[in-house]
Amino acid sequence: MRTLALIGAGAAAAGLAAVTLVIGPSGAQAPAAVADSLTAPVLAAADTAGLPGPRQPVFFRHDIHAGQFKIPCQYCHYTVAVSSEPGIPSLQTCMGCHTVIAGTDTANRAEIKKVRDAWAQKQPIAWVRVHYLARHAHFPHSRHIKALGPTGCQTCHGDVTRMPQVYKVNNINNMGWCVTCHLQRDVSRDCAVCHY
Amino acid sequence: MAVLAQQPVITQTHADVTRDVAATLGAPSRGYLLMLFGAVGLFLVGLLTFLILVKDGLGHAGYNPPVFWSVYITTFVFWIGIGHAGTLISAILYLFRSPWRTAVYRSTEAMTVFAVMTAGLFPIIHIGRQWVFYWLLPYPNQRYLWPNFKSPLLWDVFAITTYLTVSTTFLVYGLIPDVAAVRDTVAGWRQKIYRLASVGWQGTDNQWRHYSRAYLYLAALATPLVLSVHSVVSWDFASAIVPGWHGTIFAPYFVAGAIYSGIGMVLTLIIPLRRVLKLEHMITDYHFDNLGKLTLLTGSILFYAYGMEYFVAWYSGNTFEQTTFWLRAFGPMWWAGWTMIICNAFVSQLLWFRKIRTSLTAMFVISIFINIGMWFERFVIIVSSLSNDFLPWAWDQMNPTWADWGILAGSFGWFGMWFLLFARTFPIVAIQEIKEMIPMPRKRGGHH
Amino acid sequence: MPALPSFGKRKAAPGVLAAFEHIDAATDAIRALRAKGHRDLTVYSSHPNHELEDALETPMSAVRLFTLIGGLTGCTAGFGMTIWMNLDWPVLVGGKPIAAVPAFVVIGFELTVLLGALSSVAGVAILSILLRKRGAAYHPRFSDDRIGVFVPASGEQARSLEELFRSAGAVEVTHATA
Amino acid sequence: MPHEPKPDAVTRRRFLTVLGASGAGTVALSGCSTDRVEKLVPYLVQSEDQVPGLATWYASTCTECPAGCGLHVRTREGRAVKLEGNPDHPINRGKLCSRGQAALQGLYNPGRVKAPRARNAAGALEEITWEDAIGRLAAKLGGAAGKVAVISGAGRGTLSDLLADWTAALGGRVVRYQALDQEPLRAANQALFGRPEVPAFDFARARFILSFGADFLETWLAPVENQRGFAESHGFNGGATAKHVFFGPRMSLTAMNADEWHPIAPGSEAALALAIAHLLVTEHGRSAAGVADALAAHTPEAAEKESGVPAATIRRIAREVAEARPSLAVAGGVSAQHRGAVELAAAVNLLNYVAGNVGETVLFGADLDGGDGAGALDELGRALDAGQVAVLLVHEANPVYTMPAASGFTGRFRKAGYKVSTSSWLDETAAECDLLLPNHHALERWDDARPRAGVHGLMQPVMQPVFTTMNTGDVLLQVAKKAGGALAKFDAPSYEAHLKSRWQALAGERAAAGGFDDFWRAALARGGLYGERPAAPAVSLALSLPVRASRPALEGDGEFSFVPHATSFLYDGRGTNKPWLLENPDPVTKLTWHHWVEVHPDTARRLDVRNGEVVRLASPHGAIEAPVLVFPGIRRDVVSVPLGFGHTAYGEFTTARGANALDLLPGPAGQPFVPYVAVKVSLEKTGVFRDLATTEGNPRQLGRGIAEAMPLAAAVKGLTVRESYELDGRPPHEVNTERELEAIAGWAEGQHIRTRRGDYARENPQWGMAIDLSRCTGCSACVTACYAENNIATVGEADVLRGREMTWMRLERYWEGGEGAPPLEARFVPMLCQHCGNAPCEPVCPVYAAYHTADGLNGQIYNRCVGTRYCANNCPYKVRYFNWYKYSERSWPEPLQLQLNPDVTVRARGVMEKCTFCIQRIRGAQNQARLEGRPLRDGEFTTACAQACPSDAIVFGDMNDPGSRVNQVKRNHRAYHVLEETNVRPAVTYLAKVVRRGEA
Repeated sequence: MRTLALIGAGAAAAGLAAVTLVIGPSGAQAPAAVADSLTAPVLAAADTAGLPGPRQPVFFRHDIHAGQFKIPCQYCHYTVAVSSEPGIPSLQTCMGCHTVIAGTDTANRAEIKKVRDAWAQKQPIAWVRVHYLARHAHFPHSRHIKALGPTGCQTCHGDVTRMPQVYKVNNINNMGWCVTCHLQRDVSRDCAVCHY
Repeated sequence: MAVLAQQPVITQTHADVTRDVAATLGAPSRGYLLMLFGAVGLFLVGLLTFLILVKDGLGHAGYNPPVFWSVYITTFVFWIGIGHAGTLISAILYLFRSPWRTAVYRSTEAMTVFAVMTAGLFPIIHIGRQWVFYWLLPYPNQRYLWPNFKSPLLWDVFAITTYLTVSTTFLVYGLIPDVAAVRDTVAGWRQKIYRLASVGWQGTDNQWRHYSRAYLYLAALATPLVLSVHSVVSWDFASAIVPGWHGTIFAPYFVAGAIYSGIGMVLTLIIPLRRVLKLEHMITDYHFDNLGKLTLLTGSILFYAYGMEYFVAWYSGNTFEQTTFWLRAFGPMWWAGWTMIICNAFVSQLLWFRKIRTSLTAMFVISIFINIGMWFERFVIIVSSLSNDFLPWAWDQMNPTWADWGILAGSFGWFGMWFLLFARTFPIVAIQEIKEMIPMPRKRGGHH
Repeated sequence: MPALPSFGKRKAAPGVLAAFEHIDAATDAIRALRAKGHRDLTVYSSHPNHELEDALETPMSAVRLFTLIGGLTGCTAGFGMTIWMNLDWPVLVGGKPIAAVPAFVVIGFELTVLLGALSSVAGVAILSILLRKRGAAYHPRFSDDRIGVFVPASGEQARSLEELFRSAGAVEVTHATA
Repeated sequence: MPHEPKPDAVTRRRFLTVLGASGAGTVALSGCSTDRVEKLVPYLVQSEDQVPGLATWYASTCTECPAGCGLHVRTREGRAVKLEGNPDHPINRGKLCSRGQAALQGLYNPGRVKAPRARNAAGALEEITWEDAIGRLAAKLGGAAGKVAVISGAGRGTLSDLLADWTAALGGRVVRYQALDQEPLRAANQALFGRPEVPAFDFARARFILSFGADFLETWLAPVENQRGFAESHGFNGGATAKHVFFGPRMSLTAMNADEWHPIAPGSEAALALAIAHLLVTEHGRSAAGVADALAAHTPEAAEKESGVPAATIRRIAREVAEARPSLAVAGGVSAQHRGAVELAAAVNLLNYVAGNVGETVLFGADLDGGDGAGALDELGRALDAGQVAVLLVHEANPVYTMPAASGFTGRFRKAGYKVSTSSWLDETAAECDLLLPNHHALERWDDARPRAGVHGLMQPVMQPVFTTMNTGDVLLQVAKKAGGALAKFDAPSYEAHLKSRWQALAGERAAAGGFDDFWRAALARGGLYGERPAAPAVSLALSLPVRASRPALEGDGEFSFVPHATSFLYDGRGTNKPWLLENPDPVTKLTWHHWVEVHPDTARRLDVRNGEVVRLASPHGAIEAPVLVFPGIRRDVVSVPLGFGHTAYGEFTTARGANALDLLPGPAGQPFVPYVAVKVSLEKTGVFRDLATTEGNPRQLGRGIAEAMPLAAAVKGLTVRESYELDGRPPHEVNTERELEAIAGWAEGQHIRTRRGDYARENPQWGMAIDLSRCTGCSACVTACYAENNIATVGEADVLRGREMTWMRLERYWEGGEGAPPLEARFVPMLCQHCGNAPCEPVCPVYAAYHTADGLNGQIYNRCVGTRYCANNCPYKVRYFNWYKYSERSWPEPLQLQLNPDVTVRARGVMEKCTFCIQRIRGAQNQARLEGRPLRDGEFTTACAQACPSDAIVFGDMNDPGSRVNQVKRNHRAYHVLEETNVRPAVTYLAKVVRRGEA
């Protein structure tokens, strides 16, 4: 049976009120390991041109966050296990750590500053979409995470932990690519599993 | 002429044949050019209509659900039907060694090829997303998807492409020796072209040996093909469950109709052509007499089929069939139903009289009736059956729009354009086969 | 004498080319030549002619083999493709069996005809055009109303052949030289 | 290939970006363009109750009519996308009518007032800021003490109370005006029982239902509640069922669901009611304390003279009423609201009293909501004439449209010094006003409703307002703050706070344990506070009016009595701005998008008018033109026109939609209600034709057994449809012979074995549906639900005329009888994709776009479809619909597209579409079950149509699950398949209707 939400205002906020300011979780929740940030290559925003994948408004380093600091994917992509959508972290989530962490070198300090400014101006960051699944194909992330495990993301998105800037590893719109996987795992390839 | 009417060709020498036929390839007359421009004009109308359909969707055409197929499929079947006379005359009559085919088979074959070419456009025109028509072809793709070979439409795809290829081959193959003959009569750049087209044909004993054999086999293969193609088209309907479509009689019924309509179109074409190209002494009323008989035969088969449809509807006791056929004759579309019966079943019966068969005017008029009647036959079968099928609540009548007429006109333009161009460029009468029928001169005189 | 389109290298062979107006004259000449042991005749005619074939005793064409093989290939391809494609990704439609062979008969038949026809034509192309005798002399009227006979020969032999042709009733005899 | 509606308008873009955050996207078209830069804009702060990609449900209350049904609102990424009934709510119990569901299209309606507006010097309404707007109103009020008036159509609730106090503080008065009010009923009860109230009517308990013109399944009181009850008592459940007899000149939807329809002369209802009461007393020994002599005169013979119903029939009906206890008689509704409406209501309640229904099925003390009636409006009119109104505020009412022009209300309205409207839409009244203060839509605001004693419904904002509107409650408070003075006492910081304070009082009364917060949260979760219906007080008869039964005279010397009717979709005309309600064919006439005038076939023949021929109706008060609909369900001497058309404002969808039937009518003229049946009209041809956009093909079944029915006798015996035919001595319609069936079965089995490959070899559910025609009333709520759930395009009048409507689920209405012997009877059958086991549409598709899924669905893969339309030709049920144009681009003008369901692909031009058994719901439930590692439970989800059906006629489930409800229903003896002889093995089973003709 459906669960009923209580506070209509809440929904309102969810809808468009990207303006209500609430102090997010304290930095304590963030992984503390700030130790050797030298392991990941130091790259300035300017370098991103040379990297594969679209250039993002903020040079967010998956290789540092997910790779070096081993922050689990679901810490930010919080709905991936429960919903068809992975969920893009709210700015609040970023600030959870970055109220405390200001960066270690000029390059990433500059980027983190962008985040803090955005938070100050209550302006969400408009990320450039990397993976765009054609809308006539329905892909419930939750079930795939359930089947492939919490690190199953890599099956489709590639080893993000090594990507300074995320790019498309597989053409997720190649139906054949999906079908191959379904065949290997002997799960249904009925058309109406994805197309409806 | 009546005296000579029993012979295939009026006696003349081989040299005359070459000369006369080559003469048809001379400079075009004004009348010819007018006809050609007319055809191109109509084609452009059709093209424009098609572009509009692609831009906005099929809504412009006169579809009123439950009538999901109407003028386009009608015209498709119409042209496929036209495309049957050619192969019938050139292949089947060849096997029967029927002497009268010789003079006319080249033109009918050409007509076949262009008619099928025209028909081939319609499956693309009529679908909702024309730009993905190729999904009907079994080509390997990244989706691992194949088309559905259980669908009569796939059968169509194969039947029509095969038919188009084979009849084109047949036409071109038959042309080679004649092109060679033309090559040897003309000079300059035209000779260069014909030389290439004649792929080194010399008429040596060895070439003739293989050529004639293969021609026989082609005829043998084309014969079942011509019968199969319209059967397959008829199964588009017969294998559906729509009352008025779902009949075992359909295959023979459609084939007969196809040949009937084909010959109708042959007459419509060669009667003027004969005059324009001055071929009176090769295409004589001996030919028209025989074409007339063939028309009478197929027309009578249709007559029988119409009667049989109604009989079966009544005899089956199937309420759906009965309603459909009752409405076909007395429903909102009675006019179409009766047009088809009069033009096909009744008009064809006039051909019992030799006088009519040998009167060009009469034959021409009748041929026009046949063309109209056969178009309406398909229209009636498709539209009136769909208009009132199983569920009364969903019944509705369709009413055609400019988009329907535009495409119809365009198809005639497209067909005419190709046929006219062909008639000017290639021998419209089979030189070498005519020669075959004229005994060669002998120094000792007499025939052996 | 117009040059014919040449496929590959082509050098004119020396020989005698006779043109006949009368069919019986031509057949007489051919019979006489064959009696004298001439085998590699090239006979031109504007259309196939039984009397010439009789005189030349031409053997049955090998084209039929092409037709047969083409047809069989088409038939197998037709059924093979349809059945395999249906089993490759089974999709249930209308409660029919996945591999519903009766529905595939049409495809099988059409491909039989298609490949059969195409291979026969290919056969003719190979046998009569690509493998044709090279170098025989030709005259445009052969495609019109004359029958031509060409015999490769030279010198004395050529003169005696001319005799033979003239006596048989050739309307014209020419000597082709290399 | 895909047609993304261009994100041009601002609101649209705002939504897209937010949706981007969820990645779900709003409009998912079948297509595969992926090369486009799309932005992902995350939330600044993640809200606690929204999970992108999952629906969030809120409880709320419907405000589309005074019934006050409970709602569950489905929201996705902060947009309301679907309305369903609240199962906890006592009135509608989880069901919802078409009008309620279409409220969404009111919310996203392009015709809404997007911001406050004021009339400028040029006389045009220009947008202003809220601050300015409130300032202006406050200023006006400053000088208008004692000269303020309010017309409010709002149901009772905190707001109406606030409005009353607020106005009182200004020395003004509030007129509570609702168009289709129950004034006559209230007045009659006052006269009969001394209780000026509308009682509750319990259709569920009634064993015999008499309706004297009351369209209780359409607009009368609470249609959804009535329909639930009606299905309970009248739907076949093994034993005896209630019989329903309808008296009225026109066959309304309610009459179509009657076992007997008596086309009586307009106005003669009272005579019949009294005659039956008379017989109950004289022949069936019902006590008649003090009424015997009042009834004495009203013999059946007298009634026959008045109504034309044979006395014998009246006697029979009286006997049947006497045998059935309790019974229920109801009267009223537009088509019976004539000058004698009060007497009629009195007569019928007298009948109820005599039959002993009062306290049984007629329950007083329920205190159903109602307005002050048109009389009060008239009074206000006089004040306006006298120039005693300086500021006139109109709230949730449209009197300029709903009062007959002849009443002269509009003229009086204009006399008000300063006219203010809070309407959310630019309707006729708003267009007359000087200041527009657009209210939030009910789904955007805090509010509550008190439709009847014990029922308190709550409304909460389920999303951000689409436009810059403001809750009228807040407007009142802010104006109070600004104006001060007498209004100073209204000092609540916001209307939300005010509302809470009121509910605190409620909590106090109920001594809610756990404090107010728990009470409040619980109330929000349940959608309100639902107390027990107060025990019906014993009422005693206090006959204070002469029992009259004379037919009221109709003005004018026209040939035809004019009997307008209100349709279940348009109600008083407030539905006319919603494409769903316009394209979803009217349940009775099956017409769409335009109005019509109903003429009996014989009359039409006599006057030589045909369908679509525009005629001119003229009464002493005015004239209108309308196209003729030849309609067998009406008396020969009566013509009928639907209300709700002929708007002069109210948004783009309402323009050019016929004429307003009220233009023919007089004003109340002293009576407390608008007399809808008051004139005779003349009918003359204009020679003009206007095609009727009908969805009806051939309304006769031609013996094809599509909508089957069997007599009660046969049903009680447990006979099958076929046996019942033989019982009737009628031949069964064509079906296969036993041997044929045998052969088919054997062959089919052989085929089936050879289909077990790949996914089809696995264990899968087999989805199926069962529809009980004895419960279906044809109300078409399922159709609207389908439109809402499946993003079905509305194609517009032009394409409906070409038969291109997209109703995945349609209600076919077949006529039975009529000509002579068997009386006219309507049969409804909901027709949707039957998901055949041997589907004819599947094998003909060249690209497998139509195919059979492993779980027994007839799948339609839009993005694979090339549009050959062969499947539609081969579908015997004709339930496949084709996108002839780019409907996806034109049928949701800004901002309607915000309603689209993100779980369902919007179909592109050139593809075929059809019912999918709500596959998105199936997949959703399967995903959830899999995440929770459990099997799917029967009934844990259902299709949109089944969910909406107010009579619970539709059951959906897994046919492979022996315990499933659908399986049980399918085993019913009344079960049959439509077009069974085609052997397509439908997954949809119908249960034959049960009819009670003549004697029962």
